[in-house]
Parts: sequence; C-alpha cells; structure tokens
Amino acid sequence: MPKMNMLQAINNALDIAMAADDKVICFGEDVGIFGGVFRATSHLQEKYGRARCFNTPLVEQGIIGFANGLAAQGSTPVAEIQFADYIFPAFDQIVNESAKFRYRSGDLFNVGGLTIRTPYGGGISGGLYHSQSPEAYFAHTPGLKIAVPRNPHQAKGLLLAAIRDPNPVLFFEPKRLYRASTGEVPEEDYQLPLGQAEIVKEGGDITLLAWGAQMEMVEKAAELAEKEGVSCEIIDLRTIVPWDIDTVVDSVLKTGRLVVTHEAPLTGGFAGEIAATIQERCFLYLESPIARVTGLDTPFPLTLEKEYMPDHLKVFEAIKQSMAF
Amino acid sequence: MPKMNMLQAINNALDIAMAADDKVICFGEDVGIFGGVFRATSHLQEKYGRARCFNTPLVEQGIIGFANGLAAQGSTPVAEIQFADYIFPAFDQIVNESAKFRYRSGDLFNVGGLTIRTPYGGGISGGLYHSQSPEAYFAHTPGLKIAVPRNPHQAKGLLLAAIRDPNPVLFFEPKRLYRASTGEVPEEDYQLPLGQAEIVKEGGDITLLAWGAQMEMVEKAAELAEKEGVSCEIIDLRTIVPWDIDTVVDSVLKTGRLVVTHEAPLTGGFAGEIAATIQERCFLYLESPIARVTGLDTPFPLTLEKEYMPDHLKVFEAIKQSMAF
Amino acid sequence: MTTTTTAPVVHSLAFMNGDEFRIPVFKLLKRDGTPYKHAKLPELDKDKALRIYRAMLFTRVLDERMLAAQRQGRLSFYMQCTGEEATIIGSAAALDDEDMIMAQYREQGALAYRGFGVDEFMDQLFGNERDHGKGRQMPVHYGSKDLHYMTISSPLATQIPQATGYAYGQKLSGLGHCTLTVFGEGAASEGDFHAALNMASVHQVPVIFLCRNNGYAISTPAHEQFSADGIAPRAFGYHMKVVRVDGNDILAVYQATREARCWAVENNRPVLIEAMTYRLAAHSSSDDPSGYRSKKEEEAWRDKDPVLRMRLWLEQQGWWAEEDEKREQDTLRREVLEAMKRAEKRPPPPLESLVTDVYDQVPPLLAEQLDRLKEHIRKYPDAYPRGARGLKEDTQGSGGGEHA
Amino acid sequence: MTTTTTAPVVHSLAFMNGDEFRIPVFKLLKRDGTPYKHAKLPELDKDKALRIYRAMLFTRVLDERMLAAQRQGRLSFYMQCTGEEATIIGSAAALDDEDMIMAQYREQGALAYRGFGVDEFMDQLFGNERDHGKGRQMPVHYGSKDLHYMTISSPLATQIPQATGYAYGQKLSGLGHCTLTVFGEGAASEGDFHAALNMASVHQVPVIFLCRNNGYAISTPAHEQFSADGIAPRAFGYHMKVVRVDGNDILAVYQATREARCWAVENNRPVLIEAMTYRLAAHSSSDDPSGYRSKKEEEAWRDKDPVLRMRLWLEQQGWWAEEDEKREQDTLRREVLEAMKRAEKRPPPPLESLVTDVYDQVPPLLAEQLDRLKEHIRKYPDAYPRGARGLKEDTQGSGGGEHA
Ligand SMILES: Cc1ncc(C[n+]2csc(CCOP(=O)(O)OP(=O)(O)O)c2C)c(N)n1
Ligand SMILES: Cc1ncc(C[n+]2csc(CCOP(=O)(O)OP(=O)(O)O)c2C)c(N)n1
Ligand SMILES: [Mg+2]
Ligand SMILES: [Mg+2]
Repeated sequence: MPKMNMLQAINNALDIAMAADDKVICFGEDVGIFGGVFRATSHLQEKYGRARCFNTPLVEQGIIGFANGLAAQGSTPVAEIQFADYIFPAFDQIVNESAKFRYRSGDLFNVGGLTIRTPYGGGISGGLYHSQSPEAYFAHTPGLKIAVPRNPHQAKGLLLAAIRDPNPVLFFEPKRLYRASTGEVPEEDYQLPLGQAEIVKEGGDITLLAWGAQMEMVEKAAELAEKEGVSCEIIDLRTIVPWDIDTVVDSVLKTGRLVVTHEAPLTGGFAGEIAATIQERCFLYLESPIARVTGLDTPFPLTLEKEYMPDHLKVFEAIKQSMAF
Repeated sequence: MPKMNMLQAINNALDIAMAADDKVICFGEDVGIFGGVFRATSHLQEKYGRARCFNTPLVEQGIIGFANGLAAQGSTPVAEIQFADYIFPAFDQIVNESAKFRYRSGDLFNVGGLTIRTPYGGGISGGLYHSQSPEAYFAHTPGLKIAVPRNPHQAKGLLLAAIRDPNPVLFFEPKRLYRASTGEVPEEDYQLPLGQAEIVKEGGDITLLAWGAQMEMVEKAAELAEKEGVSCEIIDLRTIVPWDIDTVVDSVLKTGRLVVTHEAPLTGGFAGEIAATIQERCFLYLESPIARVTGLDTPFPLTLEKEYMPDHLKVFEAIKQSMAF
Repeated sequence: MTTTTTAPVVHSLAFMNGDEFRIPVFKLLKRDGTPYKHAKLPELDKDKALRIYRAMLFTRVLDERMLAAQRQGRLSFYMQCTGEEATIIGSAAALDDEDMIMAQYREQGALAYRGFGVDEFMDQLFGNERDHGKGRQMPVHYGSKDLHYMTISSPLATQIPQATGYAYGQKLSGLGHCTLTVFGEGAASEGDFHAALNMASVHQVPVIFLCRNNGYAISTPAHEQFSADGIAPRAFGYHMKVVRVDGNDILAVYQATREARCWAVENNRPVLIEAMTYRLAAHSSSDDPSGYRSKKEEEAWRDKDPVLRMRLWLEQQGWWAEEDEKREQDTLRREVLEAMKRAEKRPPPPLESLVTDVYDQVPPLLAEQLDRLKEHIRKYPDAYPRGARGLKEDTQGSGGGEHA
Repeated sequence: MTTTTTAPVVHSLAFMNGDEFRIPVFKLLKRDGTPYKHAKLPELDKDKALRIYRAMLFTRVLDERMLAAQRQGRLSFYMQCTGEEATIIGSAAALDDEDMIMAQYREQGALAYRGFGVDEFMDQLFGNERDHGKGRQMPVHYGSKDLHYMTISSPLATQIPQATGYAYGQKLSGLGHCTLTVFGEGAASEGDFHAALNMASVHQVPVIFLCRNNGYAISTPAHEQFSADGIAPRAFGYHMKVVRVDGNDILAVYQATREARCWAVENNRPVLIEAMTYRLAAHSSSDDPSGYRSKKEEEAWRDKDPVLRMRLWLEQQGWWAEEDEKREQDTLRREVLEAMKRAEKRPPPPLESLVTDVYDQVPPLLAEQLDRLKEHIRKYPDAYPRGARGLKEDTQGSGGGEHA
C-alpha cells in the first residue's frame, strides 16, 4: 500500500470520485489551477478540465448557494471552503437551505449530492480566524451529516463515502494533520461508513472519546494513563451527525467512565451533547462524572495557543481525576 | 401599574431607552413608519425621527454589519431581525465579528453597545421558517450574551439591561407570547440582571428548567405534577449566556432531579450543555438521569406542529419518569 | 493577468454616478390593449394566448377565493400575485416547459401556466396528506418536480445563487435548458443576489434573473431599498445583459423573456430582466398596506391592470369575448371552491412524515424519537388529534375542521 | 411610492450590458515622475510630500525586512503592501488624520503615514505583551485607537458594512469626519460588499469605499473574480459617485480621495474609488505566485513602481536627492532591525490575557476555567513555558526564540 499524507489521501479520493463519476464537480476559492491553498485539489483541473474543477469568486454564500442549486439539479458538487472559519457567510445556505431542502419539498427535490470540505482546527499558529472548530454549530442542524477524519486512511474512505452519501455532508479536515499525518492508504476505491464510530483500542477502565486531530491527544494521554495502570478504551467518533450512540453507550456501560475532548470552546460544544446523552443512557453505570476537556470559552488565541489547547496532558489529568473520583 | 402585553412592554423599553440616551438607534426591516411587522417599534420613528429609527434595505448581513460599525463608533444600535429564522445570513457578522471584536483588538475597540432583537419560536403555525429557536447556535460563541424573556415584565427589564450592557446581546423574543402574554409592568425605567436565573417557584422533589415561551409549559406541567404530589422547583434561566450555573446547581443539589426543556431540536440544543454541566457538578446528588424535553431532530413542521412541540404533557411525562426512576 | 482596463485615460478628475445613461422601459401594449405605434408584437398563436390568459384568470380567481378563505378562518395564511400576473405568466410562457423555475413565493401564476392542478394548489394550501410538500411548509410554498418548479423556500434570495448553480448543471448536461429565477426588488438587497449574478457572469450559465420590482418589500418602499433607478443598472457591475420591461404588459414581458432565453441558452450566458410592476394586494394576508401607502397610489396602479390589458388585446384579436370571460370565471370559481372543500376534508399527513425526508433514511436516534412520540400520543390521544389518527385503527373522522 | 422610473420608454427590444460607456482611469504622473500634459497636480507642500514619501519608504523597508525575518523563521507570517503603497498612502494622506480607516490587511502604509511607531508594528508582529492586540491575532492584524485605525479582522469584507455603520455614527455626531474602508477586488465579491454599498447609498453616509484592484485574490486572477471592467461599474447599481484612478500614481490617488472626501463629508454621501494597481509580492509569506502568474507580468508591473514614481517627482521638485534616499533607507533599516530585536525579546502577554476582553468583565465560568488552567500549568510548567512565566515569581528569561 502506498504511503500518503492526509492531503494526498484527500486529493486521491477526489481524483477517484471524479474519475468514477462525471457528475462530481469540485470548486471553491483558489481550487482551480492552483489546487487550493493547501493543494488538496492539485491537478484536478488539469485532469478533468475547467468545467469540473474551478476557482469561484470569493463569496462563500455564493459557493454554497451555487452548490445547492447544482446538487438539486442532480450533480455531485464538492465545494471547498478555504478555512472553516470562513464558512459562516454560508451559514444560511447550509442551515436553512442544504439541511432543509429535502424535508421542505417532501422529497421532491434534494441536495443529497452536496459535500462541503473545509479545513478546521488549531495548532498552526493561526489565531482567531484560522483555527476554529465549528462542528457543533452544524451538529444542531437536522438534515446535515458531519464527518471528521483522523488520518489519511480515514480521510480517503470517509470523503468517498461523503461524496456518495445521498445527503449533504460537511467534511471537516484537521489541517494540522494535512502533512503531519501519514500512513498507508489503499490505492483502490473504498468507503468507510458514515454514522459508525471506531473503537481504536479496547480497554476496561475508562472510555476516551474524540474525533479528528484530537485523537492524537487522546492516544498520547492513554499512553500516559496506561503507564499508571489505567486501561483505556479509545473511540474515534468519526461522524458527529448522526453519531454512533450505541458504540459509546456499550463502551461506557463496560467502563463506567467517559472523557470527551474537542478543541472548540466548552459551552455548547458537542461534548455537551454526548455527556447529556450518555448520562441518561448509562446513569446507573457511571462511576464518575463525564469529563469534558475542551478549548476555553474564548475566541481562539495566538501567542498562548499552547495554553488554550486541550492537549494530552489535560486529557491525562481528566483521566486521573475520573479514576480518582 | 399598567397592564401591557409583551409587545407593548418591548415598545415601552425601546421608548425609554431612546428617550434616555440619544445614542440609542433602532433599525431593521420595516422598523420605521410601519413599526415592524409585529409593531414592536411602533411610533418610535414619529417620536425620535428618521435618523434614529428607520427601515433598512432587506439584508440581514448588512443590518448587523452596519450595527457592528455603529456600535464600534460609540453608538448603541438596537437592530431588529424580522424573524430569528432569518438571522443566519448575519451569522458571520455576529459570530466572527460582534463576538470577537473586543477580544481581537485587545479592547481597543468593542461593539458592546449592540443589541439584536429577534422574535423566535413556534406555536404560530409558521412552519420551517417562522418557528425556529436558534439560541444554541449562538450559545457556542464566547463574546455574546443571550437573553430570553418569558413575560412582559421581564421583556422590559431584560431588554433595557441588554441595551445598556457593555457587551453585544442577542435578545430572543418569544413571538407566540407577543400578544398572548400580558401582565403588570412598571412604568418607570428598570433593569433585570443578565446572567441571573430566577427561581419562579420553590419545591423539593424535582427541578424544572426552561426559558422564554417554554416557561408556560413547565408551569402547566408542574401543576399537573403537584396534583400527583410532586413538589416542583421551577427555574427560569432568563439568560442563556452567561448562564447561572450556581442557581441551577443549588437547586439540583436540593432536589436531585432535573428536567430541562426547549423547543429547539434535541441534538446540540442548549439543554445538552446544561445536562453535561449539572451531571458533573451534582453527580453524587442525582437521583435520576437529567431529562431533556425538546423538539425533534427535524426541521420545524407545520401541520403536525402540535405533535412536534415539547408541550406541558411531555414535560409532565418526563417529570413522572424522573420521579419513578 | 493584468488589471489594466480597456478604459480610456483622463488627466482631469470627474466622478460618474450612472446618470450618464438611462435604461429604458420596453412596452408593447397600451392600457387599452392596443399596441403602441411601431411596436412589433411577438408571434403568439391563439392557443398559446388563451393558455396564457386562462392562467392569468385562474390566478386572479384563486387569489380572490383564497384570501376570502383566509378571512373566514379556513386558511392560516395567503399571498396574492394580484397585479403581477403579466410579469409572472408572461415570463413563464416564454420558456420551454422543461426549463427550471426557481421563484420567491408570489409566482403561483407560473405554476398555473405550467398546469399545476387546482387540487394540487389546494392540497398544499391546506397541508393535507396529498400535499407534495407533506404539510411541512406554510401555504403558497408550492413545488412540482414534474413541472420543473422548485419548491418555494421562505428565506429570501437563497434561490438566486441556487439558480446559478442549477443552470451550471444544465449547461454541463447540454440539453439546452435554462433556469428562470424570480425575486422581488427587496430580496435583491440580500448578499445572495450579488453572489448569484457575479457567479453567473463569471461561470457563464444560462440563467434568467427576473426581478419583480413591485415597489414594496412589505412596508418598505423601493426608494428606501435602494437609491438607483431600479435594479437594472446593477447588471453593468457584472457585465450582464439587461433589459427593463413594463411588468404589466404581458406581451412585452413575453417578448423580452423569449429573447433573453434564446440568448442565454445559445451562449450560456445570464440575463437580467427588471419588470416594473406593482403589488396591488397586501403583502400577505397578515399585512394591511393602509399604514404605509395611499389608496390613491393603489388606484393609479389598478388602472394598469395586467389581466385586463391582456383581455382587451385578446378581444381585439377576436379570440375572447364577454361570454367567454363570464363562463371561464364561473367555471374557475366553482373549481376552486370545490377543490377547497375537498382539500379541507383530507386528513393531515401521517405522523411518520414528521421524521421522514430529514435524511434519505430515518437515522436511529430520530426513529427512537418517533417511537417515543407515538407512545406519548397513545397516552394522550385527545391532545394530539392529528397525530393520533394513524395510531388507532379507527381514524378520527374528517379532520377537516382542525386547521387553525 | 411608485416604481415608474424616470427612464424613457421604448417599443423595440434592446439589451444593454454596460459596454455603452467606459469609466476612465485618472492619472496625473507618468512613470518618470513628470506630469501628463494638461494634468493639474494637487497642492502638496514639501512637508506633506515628504511625510507621504517617508511613509512609502518605511513601508517598503518594513516589508522587505519582515519578509526576510519570516524566511529566517523569526516570524510566523507576513503580508506585504509592496506595489500598492501609492493607493494606500495616497488615500490616507488625503484624509483628515481623525477620519476612521477600516482596512483589509495589506494597508500598513496608512498606519505608517499616521505615525504608528516602529515598535508598535513589531510588538504586533511578534504578539508580545506590548502588542495592542495582546498577542491574539496573526501578524499584520494591526489596530490603533489613537490613530483611528480599526483593528484588522481576517474574515474578508466584514469591515465594509461596518464602515457604513461607523460613518452613520459619524454623520449623527456631526463632527465632520468620514470613514475610509479599503478592500481588495476579491473581497468585493462577498455579499457584505453589496450590503455595504447599498446601505451607504440609502442611508446617506460619509464613507469612501476604496477598492484596491491589484489583479489577484491569492491565485485567482481578476477575470475569474468578475466579468465586468473592474469594480467601478458597480457604483451605478447604487447610484453612487465613482472614480477610477491609477493606483500606482500617488498624486492621482491623493487628488481623487481628497475630492471624494470633501464631497462625502459635505453631502453625507458615499463614494467608490477603484485604484488599478498590482500586488507585486506574493499574497503572503505562505504563498508562491510562480504557480499562477508569469515573471514577465510581474516585471511589467515592477516598471510602474509607485514608490519610484513618487521619488522621481520629489526629485523634480528639488525636495529629495540621492543622499536623502540613502540616508533615509539606512536609518529605516536600522530602526526596523533594532525594533525587531526588542520585540522578539519581549515576553508574551500574561496568561490572564487568554480570558480577558471576551466580555467587558470575565464571567464566573471563564474565571473558573482560568483557575483550572493555572492549576494545570503549575503541575506541568515545562510544557507551557509561556503560560508558566507569570505563575512563578521568577520568569523564564526571554521567550524570544519560541515563536514558531
Ligand atoms: C432572509 C429573509 N429576511 C426577511 C424575510 C421576511 N420577509 C418576507 S417577504 C419580505 C419582503 C420581500 O419583498 P420583495 O422581495 O420586494 O418581494 P414582494 O413581497 O414585494 O413580492 C420580507 C422582509 C424573509 N422571508 N427572508
Ligand atoms: C471570508 C473569507 N474568505 C476567505 C478568506 C481567505 N483569504 C484571505 S486573503 C484572500 C484573497 C483576498 O483577495 P483580495 O481581496 O483581492 O485582496 P488582496 O490579497 O489582493 O490584497 C482569501 C481568499 C478570508 N480571509 N475570509
Ligand atoms: Mg417587492
Ligand atoms: Mg486582490
């Protein structure tokens, strides 16, 4: 199997999707000849022509509005938003339109072909506007699916699934890992299922739950904890909506403890949803409060980014606290 | 004390704020001579002139962009978004701009004068786009405050506080109650504190928590429950951000049970945040899982609105289940 | 790439503002239905002319009846097309019937022209189990896949960039279709308008942007909406073809749209049409215009009635007469009333429709929510008569009177 | 209200598209610094001319040095103004120093002209404890309340409607100030642009919209950004005064902005200026333009260098000479380097700055979060050297080399 970094895996997935289906069309700011500011769409214009891979004007609400229309027409648009921080001008088109298109029309029309790719998250000295993790804003919106890969293998498999899923999917790419994360990626066309979490490591004492770039923090924290004799079960949620409640519930019924972590601020973050659901479903089995390790309730900082980040040490401390409860 | 409905109370608060301070300026779609589609700004243009109360063009992102600039300049804009369902085109200006203005400039500049008023919620046969309760989208955004009144007295006191608070405040008005809710409202200028919940009724067996229009459901449900001998403590959160954790914690430490209800869909709704926080802080005191009674994870329906709504019967059932746990 | 424009160079400073030129208004018919001198009317055979006129009449009758029904409390909400029938139906008639129409909400005339049945209208208005939209949206939010009419969405202007994208797909599919998107002069203030027109121009798509400049956005008059002479001059900012027509002159609208369509489809290029018209009725059944405009102004526009103008022209062709009018009106009124009665009686959509179509399949959590809801309704069937219907074997009678 | 326009009526159909007229480009100076024949230069005394030129030189030197610093890994990120100094500084110089400037990110020249100190620049670039922005934003996101320069915000175009609102406040306060907002031709595609210009025109505010049309938005050339001849024709859609200038000709920019300002402030009306220029450098230190444009094109624009043109003109006035240039350049280089060394050594902002300014006061939950963070850092001080600094009595030395 070839080794790829995450960008290569994404590029490869797009390439495969475009080769397999003429209806797949990629566009966004600087996506054309330049291949996107991160080069995720490199060479696609060369290969598939300007009609199927192109630059748009600089207008996110237009990009998604256009993509909605194109999807309604029967095409399979894969729109790139250059940074997740810049997805908000398109919020109305996503939340009021993409998400509600099928429902409001009684399934006469739908934008199921739509995929929105966008790099999210911190760790690149990006400050307020190149670091946000906005998944929770969209998770409150029935009608959307949301997937986040943690490594190149997932990136390819989940992105291909997202493109082919008959519902609009937001695909958040952990940009910190674009080049940092490498691994073996099958050459062929494959999909990973949306809506299914992955048990990355089994363990008996405590469940650690995350997605995307935070998985690295969780794995490092688990290493530290294992050294202290704590057996950790690690789950990668992979899909935020619909999220795999059963897998998490089963794990917590077994371990009795749960730590959830994400980069986004605490208040209103998706860890809250998870904690609320799990405390309800595992009430009698919980041995300690469900812990959330998250960003602070502030905008994303710059100089003190390291302090802000919910890193492995903070996750480790949460594990210890949970065990000691 | 005069009796007012909620619209009159809001109109009265705006009138008082404009009379007291030349810097207060009200605008939005149809807000001028017409007084807004719900008439919340009636007569303000007559009284204070077109420069201080006016129609804007039909562009929510412009209304809030303009309001941000006006607030940064030192004025006190009170912008109306005609329906909360139409606030999303302004999402970027609110979430990336209003919320982060002070932080990113190191407090050189701020838009603390800004207040955004908007009618929210169901119960008026409004379907998908005249019924949404989007508070949770904003609750995940550090830098914003969010207040929701449940009756005319609160509407006036909280709105005056919002206008004068040195931070941007979103003021969600339960439009179902605009004319339906009436009560005595002091004539004079007064403010109710942001960030403080109100214990509406003390009780010992279970805590019921809501805000805005849902308070009515909670009160009705409590009546049913009391008949069955359950003593309910009812809390009106009033402010979603920053929310009054202490008051809720104190109550749950006492009762050991909590039901939270809102109209918005379950997943990612603010009840999740509350449940996550309370299970952590009251872990050893909880006698049953924290229950959430909310809208379904669907867009807001029309014909089957009654079925969708988290009404008093559903709250009542949740109370019974919690008691029986 | 260079930013040097083809513009001339000057060494003394002069500002422009658009007063340097005017975009004229294209008219063909006078109010009395006769053509202006030198006006060359479009070719329109009798069948097509009558198809157009019948759609106009139907729309007028529908609007009258349904507003009345709303006033009687039989319907929760309604919006009239009244005064704008020529703009709507004239443009729809100029299209191929398979071209996509993406409209705002006041364009029922286009649907009527395409052949949307009176029962289809009523089922949507009453949100019953036969509504294509499954009773999920407010009245007038029609949609028809068969008739290539996109389901209406309340958030204004969102359909405009969608039309650009839809037309891009049409261009790629190469079948020679285009998209017509219709919006008010108020909606044209939204950011989505700018996005849509710019992208259409850059990406070269066959879309017709039809702005109904009817003078008001609810209470806001056009002069508080923008400062320019209408919407048309905006086209210059996108180097887009533009034409302005008398929106109450159906032949002018028809001709302008036909030429726009030809050009758009042949060249894969967008066109902007501004139709100058007037919203004769209130904004919606919830609105009362007396608070923001004068009866006199309304009267002046009533004199320019587009339906009457078309009728007069038809009479001059010898294609229509007093008796036809009477018969047609009677028939339409009866059909509308009968259909309304049928629609009112039809039961609401089944409880399951609350959770279907959120996704292509109902996800587990939502299925669970439905189950819990059913259980709850079984406990309190009287509190949820509509929801309880399908849960018991014996349904609860008609359900007709339940609509608020 | 009526929608009848003042437009003429026509009975035959003709589309327009904006080719009917051209918006010329206003120029005063040739490349060699001499005025065009018949060009009437603005009055500019020696002091002001030198203030302008020094700001241009400073900006050039700052850009060169900081890009080099970025290449050496001393700075995380940088954006150059190079090639656009005339547009930025010429417009700033035409304002009253108390007018508000709301810029995009590439306008450090305006700050330099207003007197932002070299240490202030450096403290922001290095996000140290003296940065006015408290180390929260990426390099080049300057702001100065004293100099009426709004802190830069990365989301594009958001400042444009804000400028409209700011100017509305200025109009109400009646002190005769206006707002200048600067943005790229790329940012002008955003919905916020449309909102801003339309509202400015309707609400009649003294705002100058200055578009730097520099040919590119990152890799996207202007012809993939819009189809019209530049941004200027959009003004007609808002009935807004507009002028187009050679953005590399500082006297032309100065004169156009001065007249625009006079008119805006006296009449409370907006003006649009389109400055035709070129981004000579890469988009940012993260970009490599060789992937999307030719060296030849860049060279052609290098020949139109705005700083050189100004220098040649100054020399012709006898106000500047070779020695002045050398001395000034040396001084500036030294000042920049020294300031950089100082800024690098300054410690980061205190840990508390993570939570202040989210609100006017730190709310209880956030205070709790800070307390927990402190506790955590006390446990692992080596893992958080910056955060740990303030927590111990003895701080950890310079912190200088830590910047990624
Ligand atoms: C995004 C959005 N904002 C506000 C509204 C509320 N609203 C509904 S119709 C309307 C006026 C529309 O005016 P115009 O576009 O001129 O169309 P007309 O009603 O005149 O046909 C407004 C403000 C909305 N539906 N969507
Ligand atoms: C809303 C938003 N979308 C995308 C970006 C990413 N971005 C930063 S600069 C830029 C190009 C801007 O081009 P232009 O406005 O022409 O300014 P220039 O860089 O040429 O000065 C882009 C796409 C952003 N900062 N904000
Ligand atoms: Mg209108
Ligand atoms: Mg540019």
